[in-house]
Amino acid sequence: MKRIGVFICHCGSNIAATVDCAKVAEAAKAFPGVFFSSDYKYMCSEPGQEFIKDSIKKYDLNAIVVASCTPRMHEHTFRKTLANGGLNPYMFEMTNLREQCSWVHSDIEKATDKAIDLVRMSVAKVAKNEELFSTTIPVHKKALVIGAGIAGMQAALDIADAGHKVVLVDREPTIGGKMPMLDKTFPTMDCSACISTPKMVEVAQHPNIELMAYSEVIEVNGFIGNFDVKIKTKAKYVDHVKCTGCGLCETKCPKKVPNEYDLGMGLRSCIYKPFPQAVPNKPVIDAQNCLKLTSGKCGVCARVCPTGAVRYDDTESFITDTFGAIVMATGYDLYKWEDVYGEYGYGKYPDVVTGLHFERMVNASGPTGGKIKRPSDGTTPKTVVFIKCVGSRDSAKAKSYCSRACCMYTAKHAHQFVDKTPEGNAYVFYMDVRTPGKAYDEFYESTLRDGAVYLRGRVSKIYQDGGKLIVKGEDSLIGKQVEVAADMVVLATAMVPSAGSRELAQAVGFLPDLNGWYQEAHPKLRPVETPTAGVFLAGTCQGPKDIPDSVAQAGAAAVKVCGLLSKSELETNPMTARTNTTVCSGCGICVSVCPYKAIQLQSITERDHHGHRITRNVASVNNGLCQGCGACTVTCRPGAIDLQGFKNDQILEEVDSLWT
Amino acid sequence: MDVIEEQKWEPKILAFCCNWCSYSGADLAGLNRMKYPENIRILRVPCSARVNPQYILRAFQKGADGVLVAGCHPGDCHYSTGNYYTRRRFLIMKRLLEYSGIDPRRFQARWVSGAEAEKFRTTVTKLCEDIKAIGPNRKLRGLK
Amino acid sequence: MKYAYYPGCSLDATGVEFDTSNKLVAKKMGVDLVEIPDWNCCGASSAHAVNHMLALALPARNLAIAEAEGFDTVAIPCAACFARCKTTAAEAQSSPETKAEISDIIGMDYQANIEILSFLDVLGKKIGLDNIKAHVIKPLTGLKVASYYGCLLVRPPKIAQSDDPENPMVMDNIMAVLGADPVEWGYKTECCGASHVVPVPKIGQQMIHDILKNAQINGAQAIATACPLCMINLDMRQKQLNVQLGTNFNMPVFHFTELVALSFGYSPKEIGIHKHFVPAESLVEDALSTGARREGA
Amino acid sequence: MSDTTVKMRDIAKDLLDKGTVDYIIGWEKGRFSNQSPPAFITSAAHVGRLIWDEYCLAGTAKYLLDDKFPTGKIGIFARGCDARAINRLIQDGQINRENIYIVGICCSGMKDPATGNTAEKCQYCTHPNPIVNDILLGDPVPETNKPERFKAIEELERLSPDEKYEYWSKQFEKCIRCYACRNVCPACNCRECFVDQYRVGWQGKQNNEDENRLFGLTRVYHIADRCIECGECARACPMGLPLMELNRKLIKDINKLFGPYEASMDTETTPPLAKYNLEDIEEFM
Repeated sequence: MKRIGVFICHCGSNIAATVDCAKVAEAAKAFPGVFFSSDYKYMCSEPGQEFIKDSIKKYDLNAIVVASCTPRMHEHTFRKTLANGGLNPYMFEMTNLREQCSWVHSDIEKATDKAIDLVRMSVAKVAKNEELFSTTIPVHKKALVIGAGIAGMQAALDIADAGHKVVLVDREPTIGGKMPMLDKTFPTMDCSACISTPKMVEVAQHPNIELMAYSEVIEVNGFIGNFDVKIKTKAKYVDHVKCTGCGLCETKCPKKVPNEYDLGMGLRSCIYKPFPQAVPNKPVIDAQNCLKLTSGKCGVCARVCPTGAVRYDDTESFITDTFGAIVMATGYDLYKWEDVYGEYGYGKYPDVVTGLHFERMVNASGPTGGKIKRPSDGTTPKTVVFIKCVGSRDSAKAKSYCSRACCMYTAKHAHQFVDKTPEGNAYVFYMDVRTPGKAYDEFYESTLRDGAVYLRGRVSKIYQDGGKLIVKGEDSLIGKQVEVAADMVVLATAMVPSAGSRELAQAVGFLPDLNGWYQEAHPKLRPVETPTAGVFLAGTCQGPKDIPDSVAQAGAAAVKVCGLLSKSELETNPMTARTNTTVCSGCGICVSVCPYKAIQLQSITERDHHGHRITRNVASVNNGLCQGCGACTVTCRPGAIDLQGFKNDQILEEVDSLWT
Repeated sequence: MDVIEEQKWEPKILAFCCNWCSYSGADLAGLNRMKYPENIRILRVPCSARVNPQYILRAFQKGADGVLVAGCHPGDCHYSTGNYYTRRRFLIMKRLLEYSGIDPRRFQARWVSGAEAEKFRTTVTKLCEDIKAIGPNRKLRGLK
Repeated sequence: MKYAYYPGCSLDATGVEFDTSNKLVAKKMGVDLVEIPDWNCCGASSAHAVNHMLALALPARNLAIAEAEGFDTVAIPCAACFARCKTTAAEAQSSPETKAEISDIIGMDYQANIEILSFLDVLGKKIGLDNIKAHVIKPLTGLKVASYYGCLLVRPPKIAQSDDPENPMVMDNIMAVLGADPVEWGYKTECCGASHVVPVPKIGQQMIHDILKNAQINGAQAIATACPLCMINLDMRQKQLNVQLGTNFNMPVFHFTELVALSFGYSPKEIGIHKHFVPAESLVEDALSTGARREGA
Repeated sequence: MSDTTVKMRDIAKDLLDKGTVDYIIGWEKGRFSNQSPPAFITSAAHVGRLIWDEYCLAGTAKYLLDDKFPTGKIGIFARGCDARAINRLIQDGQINRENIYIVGICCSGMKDPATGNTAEKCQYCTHPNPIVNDILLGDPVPETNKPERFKAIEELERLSPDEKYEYWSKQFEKCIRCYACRNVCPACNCRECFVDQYRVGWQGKQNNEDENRLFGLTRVYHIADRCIECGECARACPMGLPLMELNRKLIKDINKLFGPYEASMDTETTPPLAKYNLEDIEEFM
C-alpha cells in the first residue's frame, strides 16, 4: 500500500506567479494514495529537502511526488533526498510545473488546472513505482586499441601514460599505419616519418603498452568493463624473441616481390620488414611467396640467421584477454578508382597514379629515392596534372561525401612538384578548394604563388597519346574546354573505410553508417563514443580526417577510456529492461530491435502444467549493456519484457489518470 | 455532451515526448518563455521507441481529443536507432487509426530536437487549433 | 535468328557498302534480316533539333510497323538511327502519355516493346565471338585497326546501353577474332563532328583531324567504324583535311562489317571496298595475304 | 473417396506403423456432410477416419501449440496456409521443426459449409501449395498473388472518417469477445495474451463496442507484420466480423511502405516492424 506525499514547489514566483500552488496541493490531497500534500517556496533548497525528509518520517510516506522544475534539472537531487530520508530513491516521480506549465502559460486558472492534471499523472505513476536497486559491474583496468595508425598509437600512449595497461593490435607486420608512408605533412611540411616513427618507438618501449603486430581481433564478447576478446597472431615464421633484427636474412633472400609498402613500385624480399624503421623492427616471412614454404627448396634465411630465429613450422597463435574498454582506430583505405573511372583509363595507363603513390615517390626513403619519376619509363615528368575529388563528392559514380584531406595534400603535392621541378608545370583540376584549418588556406595560397595552375572543373577523359597523357577537361570559370598534355596524372582518390572494418564492427556489436564509417553514438554530443558502451572511436574509422584531427580525436577517446578505467566498478542504471519469464514465450523479436545487443535468448528449465520438466527459451537482459531505451518493450505483445521506471502499467496509469 | 459543456469545452491533448530531444525541446520553450495553449499534457518517456501504439488507442478511449508522439530526429536518437522503429510503428498505426475512422488530425508524430523549442511550440499550437476546429473526440470513447 | 532490319537512308546512299557487308555477314551467319516494309527516314541529326514529338514519331512509325509485322527485335546498322530509335523507345516506355500521343500521331499502336539492337550488338552480343571466329576463313592477321565507336552508340549511357560508355570493347573484340590487331587509343568515343563539317568546317575538320591523328600515333593502319556518318566523315574528308591543314593522311576507313565480311572470304569487290575514298584494297590484300601465309606456315 | 484421401491414409498408416510419428493431425468426416473437422490419429488402426474433401476448412498448425514439448514426432497434414502457419510458429520460437513431420497437400480450395461456394479464406489464398513439407501430396496448384484481395480495403479507405467509424462500430458491437479469432490465429502464440492480463490492465474486460474495438485494433497491430493471411480468424468468428479487412489493411500498408513482404514464407526474414531502413519514408518532419 502506497502512502504518497506530494510537494508543490513555488520556485519563488517562477511557478507561483502563474500556478495557484496551494490549490494544486489541496487538489492533490484527493488523489488516490496521497497521504500528505503541501506547497513550499523552494523544494530544492536545504530546508525544502529537510521538509520532505521530515514528512517521510512524520507521515510514514513511502512514495514521493515533487512538482517543481524539469526532472532534467533536479530529479537526481530529490532522489538523493529520498535516500537520505530512508526511502528507495526510485519511489519518486517529478512533475514539471515550471518549464512545461508556469513559464509557457499566462492564464492562472487554466495553468492551475493543467498543473493539477500533471500532478495527478505523477501520483498515478508513482503509485505503481517499485523499489529499484542499481547493481555494480567490475571494470577490468585494461584497454584494447584496434589499429596502430597515428590515431591508435596516440590513443594507446595517452591511456598508457595515465597509468593503464593497453594492448595495441595491428594486422600489419609493423605499426604506424599510413602516416610513415607519407613524405611531408601539410601545412608545416615537416617530415612525416620523422614525427611518426619516434611515436612508433615510444609505443614499443612503453611499459604499459603490449604491442601485438601482425594480429587481428577475431571475436568480442561481453560488455562495458568486461569485454572478452580473442586475438589471432598470424604466423611470422620468425621467432621475434631470438631475432635481433640484424636484417642479414633480408639481404640474402633470393626472391624479390613487389613491396606493398611502396604500392608495388619497389621490391622487397620474401622475408622482410615493410620498411627500415618498422616496429617491431623484426622481419616476417611472406608465406605466399617464400620459396621454402611454397616449394620446400631454398631455406637460405634459416641458414644465414646468426640466432637461428627462423621457424618454417611457425603457426598462427591465439590469445584471449579481458578488457574494460575498446578503442576502434581501424583507419581508411583508398577508393579503388580503377573499377569505375573508365574516363581515367581504368588504371591501364601506368602514369596515372594516386596521391599515395606520389607520396612514396617524393619520399626520400621511397622506391625512387625521392625523385619524381614516371612509373612507365622512369623519366622525370615535366607536366603533372592533379585531379581532386576522384571518388569523393561523386554520388553518380562513387561516394557522395567529401574526403576532407585531399584539398590540402593535393596543394602539398603540387607545391612539392614545382619545388622539385623548377621548369615543371602543375595543373590542378578541382571542384572547390576546402582549406578549413589552421594555416591551411595560407598554404594553399603559397602553392598558387609557387606557380601551380588551378583549373575549376572536372576531367572528362584521359588518354595515352604517344608518351603523353592527354587530359581533357573543363575550366568552368572561363567556360572553355581545356586539354593538357601531361607526363603524369595524380588522382586524389576518396578515403573509404579500411577493408574488414564492417565485419569487425559487427563482432564488437555495432553497425557502421551508410558509407561504412563507424557511427558515433551522437553526431554532436557523443562524437567519440559508439552506441556500444565502452567502445570508443579514434581517427578515420569514424570518417575522413587529416592527421591533426585524428590525433585530437584519439586524445578525446583516450580521455573517455581513462574516465572509465579510473573506476574499479560501474554502477548500472537500474532503469533497464527486465523480463517476466512466466509471460515471455521466447519469440525473440525483442532481440532483433535492441540497439545494444543487450538481449539474448536463454534457456530455462521448469515444470509445465502437466508437471513435466521442460526446457524453453526466454529473453534475458544484460544490465551491463541495456541503456533503458525501451524499444524492446513495444515489440513484446504481452509486455513480458518491460522497462523498469517506465513500466507499461505506470504509463497506462498516467494516461488513464488524465480522464478519470 | 450538452450544449453548455460544449461551449466551455477545452480539448485535452496528450503528448508523449522522448526525454532526450522533444522533452528538452519543451523545456527550452519554457526557458524562452514561449507561450502555447494549456491543453497539452506531456508524458515523459526515455525514447519515442518506448511509446506503445496501444497507448494511443488507450488515450483516445479514455477521452483524449488529440495525441502527439515526439522524438529525436532520425539519426539523432540518443539510443542511436530507437526512432527508426518509432517511425515504422507509427507510419502503420497512423494509417490504422485513420482506417478505423479516427480523424487523422487527431494523431500526430513529430521529430522535435532539444534545440527546436520553436518547432515544439508551433507543433502543439497547430495541433490545438486543428482539434479545437474539429471539436471534441467522441470516437473510441469508453462508455463511462 | 530472324530480325527486322532498318537500313535507314544512309545505307541506301553513302553507306551502301555497309548495307552490303551487313547482309553478306548476316547470310553467312544464318541470320535472316527482313527489311521493314515502307520504312521512313528516322529524322536523325535534324528532327530532334526542330520538333520533339516529330523526332519521336518518325522512328516510332518504323518500330510500330516492325512490331505489327510480329518482330521482337530490330537490327539497326546506322548509329544515328539506332540512337533515335532507342531514345524514342525509352521515352515511350517511361511515359504512357507520350506513348499514347506518339501512337496517335503515327496512327498506329506503338507498343515500345520491340528490342532495338545496333549491328555491334547483333554480332557481339547475339551471334557471339566464338560463332564469328568459327566462320573466319581469311584472317586479317596483323592488321592494326583502331575501333571507332563515335558518340551515338555509347551516349547517353542509360539509353545506348553499350558494354561500357567510357571504354567500349565490343568492336575491338570482334576485330580480335578476325585475326586483326585492335590498337589501344583514346578517341574511341569522341564525336566525329559529322554535324559540324558542313555549317562550321573549321570545328568539324579539327575533330576529324584529332581522331585520325590519334589513331595514327597509336599505330593504326586503318579505322573501323560502326556508323555511316562517321565513316563518310572520316573517309571522304581526309583529302580535304590534307589540303586545309597541311596534313598527309591516307588512313583507310572501314565499316566494321566490311572487315568481318572480308575475313569470311568475300572478295573486296563484292563488298564494295573499291567504293571508298581512301584506297583500301591494297591494305586489305596485304592483310589477307599475311594471314594466308601465317595459315600456310 | 478421393485418391488423395487414399494416399493420406496410406502415408498416415506408414508413418504410424514405422513409429516415425506418435500421432498425426488431419481431418475426419464430421457429424454433417458439410463438415470435416480436425482429427488426431494416434494409431494405424484409425487411419480410416482420415478424409480429404472440400470441407477440410480448419487449420491444423495451431494444435501444435498444445504439444510444444512432444516426446516423439508429431505428424501433420498441411495445406499452403497450414505450412505458413507452421513457419510462423517455428519463427516465433514456439515449435521445433525437428519435432514435426509435415505431409504437404496441394490445396485447390475449400467450400463454405453454409453456402457451398468457395470459402472466403480460400478465395483469396495466394499460396495453395505447402512451402514447407517432408512429403508432398497432389500436384502443385498454380499460384497468383490475387491483388483483388485488397479490393474491400480500398473501398473502405475511400469512405469518410465518420462512415469508416460507423462501419466498424456496427462490426464491433457484434463482437462477443469469445477470442475465437485469437485462439485459431497462428500468429497469436503468446503464453499469456495481453487481453487476459489483469495486473498491467492493457484493456477493460467489459463487452461493449469500445472495449471490443480496442481489442480488435490492438490484436491486429500485434499480428501486423506476422499475419499469414490464412483467414482462420474471420472463419472462426461466430459473429461474422470481417477481420481480414483489418489484417489486410496492415499487410497492404506494410508492403507499400516497407517493400514487398509476405510473412512466414521462410523462418529467417525479420518482420518489417522489427527492423528499419534509414531511407524509410518520412512523414513526421
